[in-house]
Amino acid sequence: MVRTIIGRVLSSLLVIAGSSVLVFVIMYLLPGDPVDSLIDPASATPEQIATLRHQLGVDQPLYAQLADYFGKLLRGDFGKSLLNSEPVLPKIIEHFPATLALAAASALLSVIVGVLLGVLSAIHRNRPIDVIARIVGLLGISMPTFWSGILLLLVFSIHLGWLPAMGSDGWKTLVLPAATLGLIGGGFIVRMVRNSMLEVVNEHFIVTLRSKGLSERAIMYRHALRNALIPSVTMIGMLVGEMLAGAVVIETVFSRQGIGRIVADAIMAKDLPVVQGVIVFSAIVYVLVNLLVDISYSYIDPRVRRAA
Amino acid sequence: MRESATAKALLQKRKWELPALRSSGRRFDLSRLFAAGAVAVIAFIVLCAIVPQWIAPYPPTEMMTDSIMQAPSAAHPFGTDYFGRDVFSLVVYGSRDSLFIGLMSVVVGGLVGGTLGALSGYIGGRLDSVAMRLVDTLMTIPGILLALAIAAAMGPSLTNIVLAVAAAAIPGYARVMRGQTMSINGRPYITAARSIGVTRFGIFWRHVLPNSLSPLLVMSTLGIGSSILAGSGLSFLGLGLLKEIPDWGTLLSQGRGYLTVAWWICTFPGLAITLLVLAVNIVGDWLRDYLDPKKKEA
Amino acid sequence: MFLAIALVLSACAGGNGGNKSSGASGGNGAAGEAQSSSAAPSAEQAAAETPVQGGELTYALATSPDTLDPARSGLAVASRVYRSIFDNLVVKDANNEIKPWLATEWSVSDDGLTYTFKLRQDVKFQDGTPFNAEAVKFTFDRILDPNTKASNSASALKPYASSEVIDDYTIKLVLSTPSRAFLVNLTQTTLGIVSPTAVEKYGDQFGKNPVGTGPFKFVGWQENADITLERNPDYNWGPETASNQGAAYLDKLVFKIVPEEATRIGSVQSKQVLAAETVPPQNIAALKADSNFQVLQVETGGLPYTLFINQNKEPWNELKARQALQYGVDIGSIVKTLYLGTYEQAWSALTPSMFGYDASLENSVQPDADKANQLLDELGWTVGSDGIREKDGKKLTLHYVDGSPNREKRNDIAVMIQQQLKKIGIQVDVEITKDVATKVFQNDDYDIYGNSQVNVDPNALSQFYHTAAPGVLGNIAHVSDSQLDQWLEQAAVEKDDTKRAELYKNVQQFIKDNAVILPIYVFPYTVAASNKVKGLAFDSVGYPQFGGVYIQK
Amino acid sequence: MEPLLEINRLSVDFHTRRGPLQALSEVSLTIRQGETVCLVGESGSGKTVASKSVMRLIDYENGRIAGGRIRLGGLDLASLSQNELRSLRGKKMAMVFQEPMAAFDPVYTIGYQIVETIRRHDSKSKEDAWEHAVSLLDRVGIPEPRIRMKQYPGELSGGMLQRAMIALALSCGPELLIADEPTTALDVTIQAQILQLLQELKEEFGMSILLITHDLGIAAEIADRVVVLYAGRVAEQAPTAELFARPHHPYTRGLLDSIATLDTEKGEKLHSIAGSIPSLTALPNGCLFHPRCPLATDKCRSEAPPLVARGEREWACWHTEELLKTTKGNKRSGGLDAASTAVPPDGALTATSPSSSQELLQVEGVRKYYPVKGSLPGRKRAYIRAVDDVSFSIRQGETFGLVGESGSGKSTLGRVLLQLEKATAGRIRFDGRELTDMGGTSLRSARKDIQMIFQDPYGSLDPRWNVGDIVGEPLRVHERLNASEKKERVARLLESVGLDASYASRYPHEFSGGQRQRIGIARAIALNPKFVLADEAVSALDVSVQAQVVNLLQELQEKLGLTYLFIAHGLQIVRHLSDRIGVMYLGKLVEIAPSHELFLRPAHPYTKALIASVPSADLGAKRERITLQGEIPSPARPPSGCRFHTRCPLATARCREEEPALRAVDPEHVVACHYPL
Repeated sequence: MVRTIIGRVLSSLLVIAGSSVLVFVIMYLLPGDPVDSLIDPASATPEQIATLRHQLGVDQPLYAQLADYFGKLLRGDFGKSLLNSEPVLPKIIEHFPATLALAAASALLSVIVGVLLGVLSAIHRNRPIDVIARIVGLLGISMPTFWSGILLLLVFSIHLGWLPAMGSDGWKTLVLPAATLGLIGGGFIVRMVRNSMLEVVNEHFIVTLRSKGLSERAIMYRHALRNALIPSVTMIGMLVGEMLAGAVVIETVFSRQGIGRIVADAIMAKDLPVVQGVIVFSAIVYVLVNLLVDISYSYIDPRVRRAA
Repeated sequence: MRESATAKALLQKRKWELPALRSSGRRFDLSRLFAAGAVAVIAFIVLCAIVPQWIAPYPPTEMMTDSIMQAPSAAHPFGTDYFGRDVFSLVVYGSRDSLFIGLMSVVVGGLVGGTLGALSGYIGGRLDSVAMRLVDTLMTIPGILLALAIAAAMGPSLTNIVLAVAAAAIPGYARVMRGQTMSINGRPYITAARSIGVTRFGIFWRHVLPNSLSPLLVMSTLGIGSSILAGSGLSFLGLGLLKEIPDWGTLLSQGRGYLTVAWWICTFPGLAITLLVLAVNIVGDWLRDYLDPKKKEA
Repeated sequence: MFLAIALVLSACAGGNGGNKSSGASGGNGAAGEAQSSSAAPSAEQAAAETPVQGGELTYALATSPDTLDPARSGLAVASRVYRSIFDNLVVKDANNEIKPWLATEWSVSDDGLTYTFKLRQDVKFQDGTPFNAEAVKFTFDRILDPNTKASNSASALKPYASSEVIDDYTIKLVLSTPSRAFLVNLTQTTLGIVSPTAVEKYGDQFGKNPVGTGPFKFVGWQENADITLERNPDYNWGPETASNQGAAYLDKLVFKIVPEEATRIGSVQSKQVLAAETVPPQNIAALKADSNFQVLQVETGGLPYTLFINQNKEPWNELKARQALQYGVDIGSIVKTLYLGTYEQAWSALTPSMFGYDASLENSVQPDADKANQLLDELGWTVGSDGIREKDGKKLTLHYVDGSPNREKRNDIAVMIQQQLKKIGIQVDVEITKDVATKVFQNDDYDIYGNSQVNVDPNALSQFYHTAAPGVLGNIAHVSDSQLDQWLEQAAVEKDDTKRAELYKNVQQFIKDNAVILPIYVFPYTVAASNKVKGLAFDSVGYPQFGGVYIQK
Repeated sequence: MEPLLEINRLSVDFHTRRGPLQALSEVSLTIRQGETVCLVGESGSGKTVASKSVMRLIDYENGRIAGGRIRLGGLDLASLSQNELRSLRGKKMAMVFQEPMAAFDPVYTIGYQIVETIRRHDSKSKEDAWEHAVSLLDRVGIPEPRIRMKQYPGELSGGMLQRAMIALALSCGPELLIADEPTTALDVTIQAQILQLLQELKEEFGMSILLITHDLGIAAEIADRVVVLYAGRVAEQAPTAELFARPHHPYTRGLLDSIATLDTEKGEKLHSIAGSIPSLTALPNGCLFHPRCPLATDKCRSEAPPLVARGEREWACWHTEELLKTTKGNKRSGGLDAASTAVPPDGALTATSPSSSQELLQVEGVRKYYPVKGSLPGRKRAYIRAVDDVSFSIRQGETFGLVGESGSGKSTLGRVLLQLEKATAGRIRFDGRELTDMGGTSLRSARKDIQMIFQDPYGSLDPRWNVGDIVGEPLRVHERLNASEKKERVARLLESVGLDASYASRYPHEFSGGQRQRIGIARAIALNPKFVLADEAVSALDVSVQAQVVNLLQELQEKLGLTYLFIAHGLQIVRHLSDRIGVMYLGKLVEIAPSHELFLRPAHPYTKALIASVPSADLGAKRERITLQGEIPSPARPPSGCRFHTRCPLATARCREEEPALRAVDPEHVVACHYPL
């Protein structure tokens, strides 16, 4: 077990390094350069621009920048924003909680709704409830996030005035974004749980359970559900990815704080250190979560535990 | 669960013995009804994409500046937008690029990812571990960010958006294809082929590949939907297409500012996207069940 | 206030003209006279009533400031915030006259190269340190220092060379060349006076901890969420242009950052904030109609949104071709359609409020497809089978470059022009790019590109229309005419205002006659606010002045 | 004596998309207190359905009882509600399933699942229930029951799980125990243990057992009465002894004759029933068996025979009299040979006696080790020794049988011989050439002479290829043939394995197991190989079909002068086919001998035990059982010394330390044991 974990951690580090290099290169290839957003090329003289570029070090060749960046990174220095020489790491740490809250809330929402509907629709296959659940599930993954977000916003904060339209302070501001994002996650989970439930119900041991005289309720909720849910644990890892991605859009729609918005802005502004920082950071988070998921998985699922 | 080969064979036999055992029941199965509807929807949208001029009442770019933001009416079933363009016609014509984005990015992503996965799954060894690290790497970067970066890097042209979205989808395809290739590679008929003396490539090409494709197929179908969504996401973040005839994502994200004053401008493109994605997802699900040997008997 | 929306853009920082915060008090800029289009009281009325002390104003911004360091900021949204934190040496009033602020009096040497200022002695920075000549010298020299990474402030300060502290409260500023614009430029927010001690203390993080002498002091900045300022109780040195020279009425001033239009407007409508800036045209009507809200609009001075026709490119180097565009594009209907009557159509290279604006140009050009066609025919461009004109097998295409995102619906303008010009057989290839800087300023790869600039002095014209010195960007149309150059050079130094005005009128006339540009619209900075908000006024550049704001119970 | 279970003219339908499907029609049987009744039939006979109908589990599989009655101790099960049934299931009647691995919920401990059952039916405290469960596990012979209680199904071996399953079934002291193929998935030795256990428990708990099996041997072993099902109908039922002595139904007769018993002569054709059991979707008219029946007449084709009862017996056949006439005292007369597959007369076959000429395949000290996953590099690697130092040789034209329980390494050895896996050590010489140091092209061409027939007729054919391409693949690879030539060759191959040439255009899933296996064989012989490895080639097939395939293999060997390596766990078959047999245990070859010799005078205790565990349909000779204790240890940690000592009744200290070498007890017979019997 320990052995496997060590292995995973090592490869994870590799992965993280890899992703940051990748992003670095992509960002390096972005046309134009950060200076444009600092200074008005129409009025600035070439000299001004040149000096500025030099100060920012963006006139160095790729390998030089790369080396420099990783040198710093190893020392835990994520660098400073090109726009306002703000250190990146504190910036991320400042904004991450908001994103985390959003991700957590929506994950929770999607898990609760998803599992509930998934199970119901599997048990009542082809009954009305099943139809509803499946449609909800499909809608969840079929609507453009920003659209559903704005719709919710119009209804609940502008027309009904129940919830705040924007901000990231207090649970109230969390409701709408989480709901929007949860819709996606929920969609995935409904479908997944439904499918794995239907598979489990075909397993042989279900017959055994019936032959023991257990009630259908006991069979479904005590045995089938548990078997069906174990695989969905792995979904959590995937979900985190989804949520981080979703945050990019949602945080803009509901003008919440968060790393999603930072990185979106940074990409547009070619603020390389920030983009880098966020991606490396979210990569770490992603890898960490998945590592935890895998480990916990091997505890939840006796089969895996034995294999490990 | 591990099962002895004999056991497997016996299980097989049980299914053989009674096809009915796994049938989904006397109640009429809805997923077929769904699928039928979905296919119809897709068919219509494809029709729109191919011969919009047969369906659209107005040329999509015609600006009736004296009748802007008209609510839906007989003349303009979906109303008119802030240029005075007929929204219905726009949606009809817009289907083209939306479909294109959906399909092409799946094709590209599927090809690249699929090949990568298949090779690393079949050849294994160092190649495999390298490829998989690469995939893991891509995986850690939220797809939309990758797409965002790429789109930002290359500018919002149709091809670039396709590439951006495709790139984000590659890891998924690679993973699935790899897994599938590996499991197929373990099948007895592969051993059989080897025992006959078929070359490594021959086995890959004639046996492994053909048998590995169905999950990829399913995933691609579902992928069409997510690609279209990703595309519209890019439009929202200001990296969308800006062509004379806008795609649905662009229509939606541009119209969203008018939601309170002229809801129809973005609602109909939005519905179009949702409907299409819904449809491909349904077809995808159906396809999966249909191709899944476990559910075959159903 | 092109800046205003510049912000919208700056979110994506394509780095184009929009980022210029070279806002300075504009021509006969109606200081404080916000054209309140609802029953809401204008600044004057507000002054009449007795203001309420205390309270908190929440104000939704369309984008996030980059930094609150005047020297470094590139964005108008930043100015809009730190306008309340920093004061300038001088201020410009409604009649274009320069009035004292932190400086009580000043003199200019005859050669126009040295300016000597006497400073107020009762001013303290918000960190308690005293304001004095050293502080002024520090502020300006800091801008010259490359390590400051100064951006627009540098251009605003030109041609400042050095300064010399005569005594604690007297300072002499030395220019490298004379400039009519220098004194005016000293009113620009980017040249606000900063606290030396604070700068020492925070280094390059000063932008996150700004300290000045203004009516509000900085409290905190949650990125992408809000910026909080609080009342500076000691303040009593407001300029005469301000409705309230003393300490502000508000206890707290909170700027919320809400980029998404629907959300921003929604947050006002749902009363989550008291005011929101840059209201999109389509929402204005509804808000005006709603008695709970007021819509304030203030016109901004400078160069209107203008499409520059690139004279380096065939066939647009030919006058007739450019005139064909002039007649082919129905600007009136564009402005009407897109802005629903909330924006004014622009007629000249300058906005109406600018010094030297030539009102005679208004309605001087009317769309006329026949004329346009005729002109193109004369040039030998004949209509081809697909309705697009051709000449020697070459199609007549117009490469229209615009920045993204769709700030002030500028992309939509492109779309409409595309359709309009199609009618006269020109195929418009619209290219929307994030990276205007490279495309336009480096690669010169465009036939038409639109830009605007908020400015205070018609001298701004020289940047765009004077034959460009090698390496200097900005003359987007690549117009080059000795007569034009001469007029601009004279005007830059001309002491007599009437003469100066004449020169600028010639310039505008020339630009119109030679179809150098297509002026499109004049941008009004628009604020929607709850009726409870009183006394919201705007300075000569249209930056909101919060000192006089109070919230009615 | 009052019958416990009484099934009366039971008919069961299943609902499918294609409409209702009759799985059982008019099945009747009774089980008395303390009686063991065997329900015998091939796949598709509906025996599993019958068992599930008793439990009314079919209700959950869209099945319903279309007619007839099921009475259990006076209760009419057919009419009870699911709720009432639930209180009976597990209490009055309990069930043991075929696939122990799949029958337990993998995510709960064994203990939990047993306790769950007990507490469902008996109001016992958790503690009492737990203790009861422990005692049950102990009773069914599971060592360290308290530890097992806390383990998960995945952590136990198949045999252990099946015991646990039985414990579970017994947990509430049912009156009726239904066992559906309880031993099919298990090794012979384990099988024997389980059967013995069942019998003991029956006495002890005074229950009745309904045992479903396809193996007449098992039936003969433990049944009081046997019911033979065919395509959902009762063909015949009778007390075991009578049934085996004088079958009244040609099908029963066919089944009995199909079995290769331990004393059928090598080379002698096995009797076999032509064709295969019809699919429920396409049942023939009249007597369901007529298409395969040698005695079939027009009457059979038109009219279904009724079930006639006489005394203890029932049967459904128009021609029982003729059948009985053909049955003289001795069991096997040529009486039904008309039905057996087209084979040249025995005479020709006897020619294939082991021509002790030159050796075709020589195996020297072959080892195959698999590194244990996850062992840290640096530290001494752990290995699974699947094959450990095996040496033997196969002679031209002979059939060499290789037997052993699963885990003995026999299949691995097979794959290594064919170079499908590289040997860790040792040399393999084929026809004078070293296979072991061949590679790439030379190996590929060498494969022409070495072919393989696979165990799993479902998995070994590419589902997306049609039969023509599958059979033609070897030709495509090794011979340049144009389309028509190839077509021609394929057609001939198909015919030579008794398939219609027109099948070439069809796909594997359209065929029955036996037919698929024939396709596999056709592929194997396509290149006229010298040597064919048949790995469990028939173990997945039904008895009657098995016989067909075995005959086919012999016929081909005769025709093509093939040399076989026949790997199987079914001893009878191996015995029947092989000239010489090697017995493997834990990666070691423990005994090699000519087959009759091996079975008459096994020298190794393991061999002896294996033979003893084979249930025999031959009632005459009930062998004394020395069923082996325990199970085969893990090849990762093989026991010291003689690997068999842990289970060997005769093991001594020496066996524990010293590893016995193969030595000859007589020229043809070698054994690796310190104390050969």
